[in-house]
Amino acid sequence: MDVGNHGSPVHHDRKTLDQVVIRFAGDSGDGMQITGNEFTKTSAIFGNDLATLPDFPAEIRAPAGTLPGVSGFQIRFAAKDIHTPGDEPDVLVAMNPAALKVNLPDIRAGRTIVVNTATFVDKELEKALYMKDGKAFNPLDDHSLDSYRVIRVDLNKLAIESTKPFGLTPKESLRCKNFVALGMMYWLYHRPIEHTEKWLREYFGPKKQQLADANIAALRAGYHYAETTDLFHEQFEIPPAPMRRGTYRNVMGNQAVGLALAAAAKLSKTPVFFAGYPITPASDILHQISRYKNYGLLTFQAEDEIAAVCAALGASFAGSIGVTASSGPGIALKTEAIGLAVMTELPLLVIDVQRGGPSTGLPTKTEQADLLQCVFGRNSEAPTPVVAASSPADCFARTLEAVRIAVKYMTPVYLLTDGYLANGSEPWCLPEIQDLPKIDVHFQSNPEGFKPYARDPKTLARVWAKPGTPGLEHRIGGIEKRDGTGNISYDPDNHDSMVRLRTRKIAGIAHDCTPPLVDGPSEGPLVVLGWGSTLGSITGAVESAQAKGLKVARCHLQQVWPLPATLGGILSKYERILIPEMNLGQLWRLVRSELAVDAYSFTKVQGRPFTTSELLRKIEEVLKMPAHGSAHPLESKAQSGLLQETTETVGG
Amino acid sequence: MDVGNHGSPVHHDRKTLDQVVIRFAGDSGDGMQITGNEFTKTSAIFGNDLATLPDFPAEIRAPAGTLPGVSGFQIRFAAKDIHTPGDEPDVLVAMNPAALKVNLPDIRAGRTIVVNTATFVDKELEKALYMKDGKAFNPLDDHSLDSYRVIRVDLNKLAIESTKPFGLTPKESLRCKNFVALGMMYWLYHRPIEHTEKWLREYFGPKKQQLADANIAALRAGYHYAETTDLFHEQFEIPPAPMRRGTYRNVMGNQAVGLALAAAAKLSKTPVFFAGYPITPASDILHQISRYKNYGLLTFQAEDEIAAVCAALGASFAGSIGVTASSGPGIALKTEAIGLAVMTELPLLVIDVQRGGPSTGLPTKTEQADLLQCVFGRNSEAPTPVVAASSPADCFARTLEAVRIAVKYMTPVYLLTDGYLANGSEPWCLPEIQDLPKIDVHFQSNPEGFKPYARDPKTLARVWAKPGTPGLEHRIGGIEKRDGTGNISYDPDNHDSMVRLRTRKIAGIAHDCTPPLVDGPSEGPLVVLGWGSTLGSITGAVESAQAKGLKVARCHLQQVWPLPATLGGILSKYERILIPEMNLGQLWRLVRSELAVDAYSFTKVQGRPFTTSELLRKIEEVLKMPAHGSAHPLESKAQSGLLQETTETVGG
Amino acid sequence: MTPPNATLTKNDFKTDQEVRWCPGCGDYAILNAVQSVFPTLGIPKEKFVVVSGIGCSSRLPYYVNTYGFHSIHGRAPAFATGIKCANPELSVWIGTGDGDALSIGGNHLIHAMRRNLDVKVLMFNNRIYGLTKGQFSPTSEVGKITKSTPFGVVDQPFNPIHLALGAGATFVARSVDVMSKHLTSVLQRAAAHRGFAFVEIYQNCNIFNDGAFDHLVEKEIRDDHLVELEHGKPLKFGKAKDKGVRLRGYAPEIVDLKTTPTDDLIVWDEHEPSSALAFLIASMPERAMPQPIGVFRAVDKPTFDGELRKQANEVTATHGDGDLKDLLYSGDLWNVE
Amino acid sequence: MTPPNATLTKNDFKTDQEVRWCPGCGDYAILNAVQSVFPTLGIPKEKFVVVSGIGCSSRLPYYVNTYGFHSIHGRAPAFATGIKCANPELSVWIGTGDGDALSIGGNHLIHAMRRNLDVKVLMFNNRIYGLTKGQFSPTSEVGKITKSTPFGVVDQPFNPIHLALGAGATFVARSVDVMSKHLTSVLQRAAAHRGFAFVEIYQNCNIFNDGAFDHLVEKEIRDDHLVELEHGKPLKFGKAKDKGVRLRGYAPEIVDLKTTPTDDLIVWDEHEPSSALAFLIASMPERAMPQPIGVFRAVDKPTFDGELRKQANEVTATHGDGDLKDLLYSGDLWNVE
Ligand SMILES: Cc1ncc(C[n+]2csc(CCOP(=O)(O)OP(=O)(O)O)c2C)c(N)n1
Ligand SMILES: Cc1ncc(C[n+]2csc(CCOP(=O)(O)OP(=O)(O)O)c2C)c(N)n1
Ligand code: SF4
Ligand code: SF4
Ligand SMILES: [Mg+2]
Ligand SMILES: [Mg+2]
Repeated sequence: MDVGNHGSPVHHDRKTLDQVVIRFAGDSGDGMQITGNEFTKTSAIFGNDLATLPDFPAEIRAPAGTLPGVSGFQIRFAAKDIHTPGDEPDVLVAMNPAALKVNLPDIRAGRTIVVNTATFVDKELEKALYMKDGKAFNPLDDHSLDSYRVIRVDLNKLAIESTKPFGLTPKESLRCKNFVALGMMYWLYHRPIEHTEKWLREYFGPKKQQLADANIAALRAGYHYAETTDLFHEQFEIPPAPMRRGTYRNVMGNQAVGLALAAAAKLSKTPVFFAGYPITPASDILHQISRYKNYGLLTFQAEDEIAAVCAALGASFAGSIGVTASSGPGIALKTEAIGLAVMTELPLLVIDVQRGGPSTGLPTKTEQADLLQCVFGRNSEAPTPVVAASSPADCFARTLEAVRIAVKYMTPVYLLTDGYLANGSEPWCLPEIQDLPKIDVHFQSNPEGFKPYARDPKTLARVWAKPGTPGLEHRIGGIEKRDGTGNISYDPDNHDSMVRLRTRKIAGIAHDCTPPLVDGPSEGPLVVLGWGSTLGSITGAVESAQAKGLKVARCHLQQVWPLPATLGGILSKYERILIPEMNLGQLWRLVRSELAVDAYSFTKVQGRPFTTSELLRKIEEVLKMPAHGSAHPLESKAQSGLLQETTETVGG
Repeated sequence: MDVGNHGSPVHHDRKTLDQVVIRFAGDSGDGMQITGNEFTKTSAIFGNDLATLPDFPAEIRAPAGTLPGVSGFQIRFAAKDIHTPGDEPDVLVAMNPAALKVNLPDIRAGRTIVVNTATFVDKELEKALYMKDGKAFNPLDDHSLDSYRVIRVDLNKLAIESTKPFGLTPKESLRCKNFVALGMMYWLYHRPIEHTEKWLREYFGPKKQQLADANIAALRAGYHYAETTDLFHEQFEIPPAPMRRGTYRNVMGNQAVGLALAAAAKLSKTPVFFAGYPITPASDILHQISRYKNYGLLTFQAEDEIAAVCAALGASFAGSIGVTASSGPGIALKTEAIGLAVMTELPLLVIDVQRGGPSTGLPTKTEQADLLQCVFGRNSEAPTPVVAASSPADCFARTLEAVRIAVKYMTPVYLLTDGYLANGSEPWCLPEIQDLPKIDVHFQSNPEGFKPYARDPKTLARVWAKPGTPGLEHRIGGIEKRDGTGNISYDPDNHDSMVRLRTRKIAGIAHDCTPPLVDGPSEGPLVVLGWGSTLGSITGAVESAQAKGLKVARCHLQQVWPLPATLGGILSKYERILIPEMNLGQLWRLVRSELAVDAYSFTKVQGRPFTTSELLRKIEEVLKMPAHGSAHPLESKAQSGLLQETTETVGG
Repeated sequence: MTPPNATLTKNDFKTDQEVRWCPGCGDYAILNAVQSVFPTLGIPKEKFVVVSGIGCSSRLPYYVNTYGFHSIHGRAPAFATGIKCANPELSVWIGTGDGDALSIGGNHLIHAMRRNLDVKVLMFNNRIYGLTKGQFSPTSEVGKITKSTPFGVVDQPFNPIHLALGAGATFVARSVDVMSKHLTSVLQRAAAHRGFAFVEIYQNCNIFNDGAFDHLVEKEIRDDHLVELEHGKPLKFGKAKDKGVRLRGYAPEIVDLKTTPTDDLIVWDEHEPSSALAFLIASMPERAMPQPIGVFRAVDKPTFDGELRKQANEVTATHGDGDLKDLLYSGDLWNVE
Repeated sequence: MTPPNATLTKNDFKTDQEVRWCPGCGDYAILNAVQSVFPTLGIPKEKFVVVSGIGCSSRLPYYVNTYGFHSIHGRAPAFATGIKCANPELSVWIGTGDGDALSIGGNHLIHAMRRNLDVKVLMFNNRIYGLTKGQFSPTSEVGKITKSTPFGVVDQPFNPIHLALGAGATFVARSVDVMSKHLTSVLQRAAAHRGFAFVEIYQNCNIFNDGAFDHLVEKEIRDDHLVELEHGKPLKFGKAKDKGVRLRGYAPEIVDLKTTPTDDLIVWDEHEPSSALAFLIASMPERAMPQPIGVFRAVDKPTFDGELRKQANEVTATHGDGDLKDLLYSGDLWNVE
């Protein structure tokens, strides 16, 4: 892990820090995601705790150099336990003017900005709308950045010169400039570069070795340039974080879901049939698991979302574990079929990787606004449990838990993740295979006295009898059924009793689910209640509050619907409840209606996570509010750059 | 209105009653709906107040004579103001054994049952499962009906004999037997028969005059048979009800919706484009309005529900009022497109004629379980108002109101009705045309300073600019937009502000909507809060309770979402709130979460309305419960024949 | 597969559920054909699955005593895809209507066709929506008065055979509810086909569209209005087989063999790789020319479910049965002691 | 209609929105063709509507300065139906992709085709999902490695021309992004057609499926791999037009006119009522035989929107403009005094 082999002509202090946030930003074509990923992996292997936040441009490919074309990747790495990718970057690497313009509002005075001077030319400045009186101006020249530490480097030149030996075209050479920047950051934070070197060699393979060599040369050039010139004056060290013993890998949320699906097939000894239709940000799950054909996992890219969910449910009928995944608009299309899954009482996993909405909305941004769609968005009384993942690595455990519930209770189950979890990453302490949860699947085989709607008296789950089994021939469908026989029944009393039975079956899961994560004082003036991907921000804010001596607890749901049976009791111990959500108060509504408790809603619908500091401010504010008080979601929102809600009115 | 021309050989007492409930029941092929409708029209014209409840077999045509094939029609007609079709029939007309078996549980001892003896033969008894030890038995012979007044008539014989002169086939003759029964009922309740005679002549037309004549003969035969034989011992009179001055017609809910859509086109001077896909019980709206092609109303039967809603929204974009209608499963399919309507801020009316669910459920039965689907069933934050009709005639006013909101606020609006309203009927005091509400539609025409997302400062509605208008060319779509210009915007703060703006726009309707119907003491120990088709049952029960001296008020929502601004204030005046619903407590959930008030939920999901008496019992019960108390929907349900929820368990 | 169970009979495929179609409905005959054919296929009873959407026709599963899934409107092919892919040993049959298959379900149908999913589709075409009581369907004729078209249908209908050929179906056939021998043999042919089999069945809805096919299938006129496609045989029709169909340029024409004996009648080749000729004879206008029944097309192609499995098997053969630990513990790992 | 505005130019149809396709994408050329054709049609600018679903191709409306609706994935034909029926004076164009039109949107497309709705569909076929970054589409070849098929596609693709013909489209054509003159003329032909016009456009996605059509459309080889359909002309191709296509039995075959001069080449008739021949030449296998471009079919049929209006007008003519009072006050009325 030493980079000493690269010599060290200039002497630098090496300060120890306990955490750093870097944001790489550039054009979509600049390779920022790869750059960020490499820094992440290297820091992970180095032993830091970390969290990342990629930020893609929307689905469409914007023209190079423009503001909508900017792609970003933020990583926070630390010598301590951390929970979010950080509120504000310590270093911004801006590959072009557009990247500078888009990201500057997030950078506090005094922080470091590395700019690629080669791109601060009129043509690029114009595209980034650095324009005054119809003419381009250069923000590097007008003192507007004086409050920052601006490091100017001609990355283009370094890339071209360092890759000369490898016979690349000028375009290919220029493509290496992100590795120059990465090399500089490796030096600045004293990271080993050999992991990235190894990865580059693997990535390009023997056929494109000269590309690997060129990128490696660029990487080293950046490293040495930082070292030999006095670019940064100082060097930093972020020691490994004290982490739980074990073997680690870095994992993104979608990846963890995919791994869990393979695990589910193995653990349940039952094939998994995944049917999906591509949609951002869920598609990567399909991409990944389509490689797992030797894990008892088949994938089917259907003609649309409806076909996908129906095929998955058909597969469940046939004895596989049917799984489908999508994002909001696609989930909306699946709801009729999910109602059929409720009626036929077959297992089905529906993964909703939430994104900004409504409608097409902000497809590449994150949000947690599909909760009520999942809880209530089907015709008639069609109760369905909802499990939610709270961190990229947690997606693994939640997926297994959702499958467990689906097969144990013979029910469709929603798993909620979101764009932030899907593409964000964190170190994952790999579980021992033998410690993974059991997933018991029992197929009926005895024809004697067989009834397709006979139930387990405890779970109320019906039996699972798969086609091909002699003597269990039976017919199911979407019309109301007589309990037991499963025959069609139009009897009013039977209907009433079946509607309630299905509801009680799902309500029962409240007693057989992952309990909320509770942390901090078990009673007191305030508990922050959350669900899903806000866990990191909430934990960060609560810990900061505690560090300030405030008596604040945290309660985080992993099972969102039905609400865990213990939740009412937990909440009753606190004088105030604060519910921060990246929606307009959806959990707030459920908690109010189910538990009849008052709560302060705090909402932010900006397509990006809460910052620790805005949550901390809110915690302090709510502590001063009346006990057992309440704030409606529309009344209370996270502040943003734009304080006023502007409304363009007609005329005038 | 006198039937004296038919002579009156036997003398009968004629008792005056203030109300009667008759149920006609027979096989689907027996014409029970026609029979009921004729009795209804005649009673309406006679001046009674009335309410009807048809009860069809499920969509599939069951074999003749079987229990699932039974079709029923209940009518309650009265000399006073009534609200429901009645809890228990005074007279059951059972055309065959199956009809007797299915309906007997609803008939109280001492009531009258008219049976068609010709059908109580082994073959028919078997089909009705009147079987003991593998052999058919006749319930007319075993004293099991001793507690009822059973009137035995060979309707077949009367039909055949009376129609002899007209040269019908035996099958055709037999088809007239329902009119024999109708004639008997006309005599019994002293109704004029000439309306039905007139209708028969119109219905069959000059080409089939002999069929008209035959049916008229059968009708008269029934009338005279009742009069000359001493079948009923007595005759009854139900005087006209004191009703509001005006011109009346009888109207079914679906019909009223259809009429309102034609009215909407006229009142708004804007074409209505209706796109639908057939589904029970919504199809009749399409059937009816497809005749209104000369009212500025076009109809399009699309290839599916998604195409229907998209075509309707396309038409709205093009400057028509887009309307679509369906029932639960079809509405589920439309939700993605409704989200687009929210984002593009175009008017759209979505009519949901609710039916029993989940999934295909009980397609011909009623339920009010789509409320939460309408309020929350879309991806992300996609606020949409919900208007609900409370009686068949009210469907007219509610439809107009929903259109008014849609065009005023440039938003999709749900109109909720249900199977009970759709097919049930009541007398409708026709409005004067000049008293109908104004529906103001304003199309932008001035290109100067035109911005597609400029807003009315009060309603927050955006402008409506239709294709074809020079100078207003613009592009809209489902991606988040910058307010004002409507251009695509990925700006986080703009997104937050637009999400809230759309929500505030809809929230504003709380101040500009039909207020709840409030009735009874304006404060006190109990208010019964309802919405939709439960109005009749609730009114009946509340009036009975008041008659018993109980201090009970009634509050009924016509605008369900957003909750009317005044609701919180109204409810706060009562010590207890009781919310009866034909679902598992959906309004209860909304009221709890929005207003943070406690309420007793009372639920019945049997595919049929509450009876007045079960509601009255509940009112009495709740009055004894703690003030400001609460009961969860799963804890409190309407009682039914089947008191226990049975669960078939595995094995054993 | 389990060895064929020689003792199966028609009765084995009857359920205890009362059949709930209108008396006189053509669906009874189709059910009868299905129950007659299933026991002859050498497939054990428990290996059948009958899938359907919603409609009168879609009640089929309830009446066939094997596994059945009465799903939601239009989606049967999607459910069948999941079922067949999850367990390729099953013999999967779809019962559907002209509305279920071609209106709301059109997309799933054409995609299952192009993929060549190995399922058999029986489309009961009564040119009406029966279950919802009489609206026009995508096969209803222009001008037809129905519940939803009091002034007549303005939509041009689909030609279901054209649509199937256009979507690439590998087996395309047509039969008639009342021609039970023909129907039975077509179902047998469909069963024997490895791949997607589409069978359009003219079916009379005697309640909402009574006699829709009388002009073609009434006993007395049938021979003149239907022409049977038989592999390797010339296209002849008429009671005395005295009329034939040949090509004039690119258009089919009828020849009266009594007056114009000819040897250039179209000789039917259901294995013809191109569907063009099948397409052509399926365009012969109703009433003016005889309507073909029988097998329009039967060609061999890899099946979707087969290829999906094959790929999975190949991957497993190459990479070995996946090991969970290897999978989880992959990528860049590091240890914390 | 407003009188044609003679002064419209290409620039009038450019919007102020930055075009956000990848540099080098074939979509630019198509946009260019659209912007060139629109001003020549004699239609005022405000009477155009461009509708789309979701996909790279579906960004089209944002770049054409007229009315535009960027709707939801696959549903453009349904929106277009509402728009065109609500206002038949509008010239309605759909921009869509192979995924948007044929995968999720297949059903709406074939129904709009069968109804003969008067709209023009430009289907950008790049044989890939571009916007979602590279999954296979229903036109991708078997075996193709994509994001979602690391071991190769197992689905058989659609032949879009076959599907359109099978669904009864009245105008079916094909062109190529890089052949701007041809493309422009095909768009002009589509615009002139009264009824549904389907234009498949081979489009290069240089990011996720670069060169998908190179084997057909590269400048040097184009003449040998494409055959242009021209009404009334024999099917000839090759740089020197020295190769032709004729029928051998029911199968098309290539003749080398240098060695085998012949006068029995297929002479193209786009008005042929049956689509069978169009179907046949659309089946010519890629690489082995030339791919037809140009107009496969252009036949006259009543349009859906036209018939819908006509019916409404007839009803109004017969029954008079509806009076609201008459309508409400109909049926059995009674008075309460
Ligand atoms: C989502 C949905 N939309 C609509 C319906 C109502 N529906 C049931 S069957 C049917 C059409 C049936 O027609 P077809 O498939 O031809 O069957 P048939 O009854 O004629 O055999 C319709 C519209 C439904 N059940 N679900
Ligand atoms: C309901 C829904 N499902 C899925 C998506 C994701 N999606 C957007 S475009 C697209 C496919 C685009 O392919 P194509 O139509 O060929 O367009 P191209 O980008 O290739 O031009 C998909 C799957 C979506 N936006 N909405
Ligand atoms: S409605 Fe028609 S198709 Fe349906 S069961 Fe009756 S006759 Fe058959
Ligand atoms: S991804 Fe492909 S189709 Fe989409 S803009 Fe880029 S090159 Fe064009
Ligand atoms: Mg049908
Ligand atoms: Mg594409």
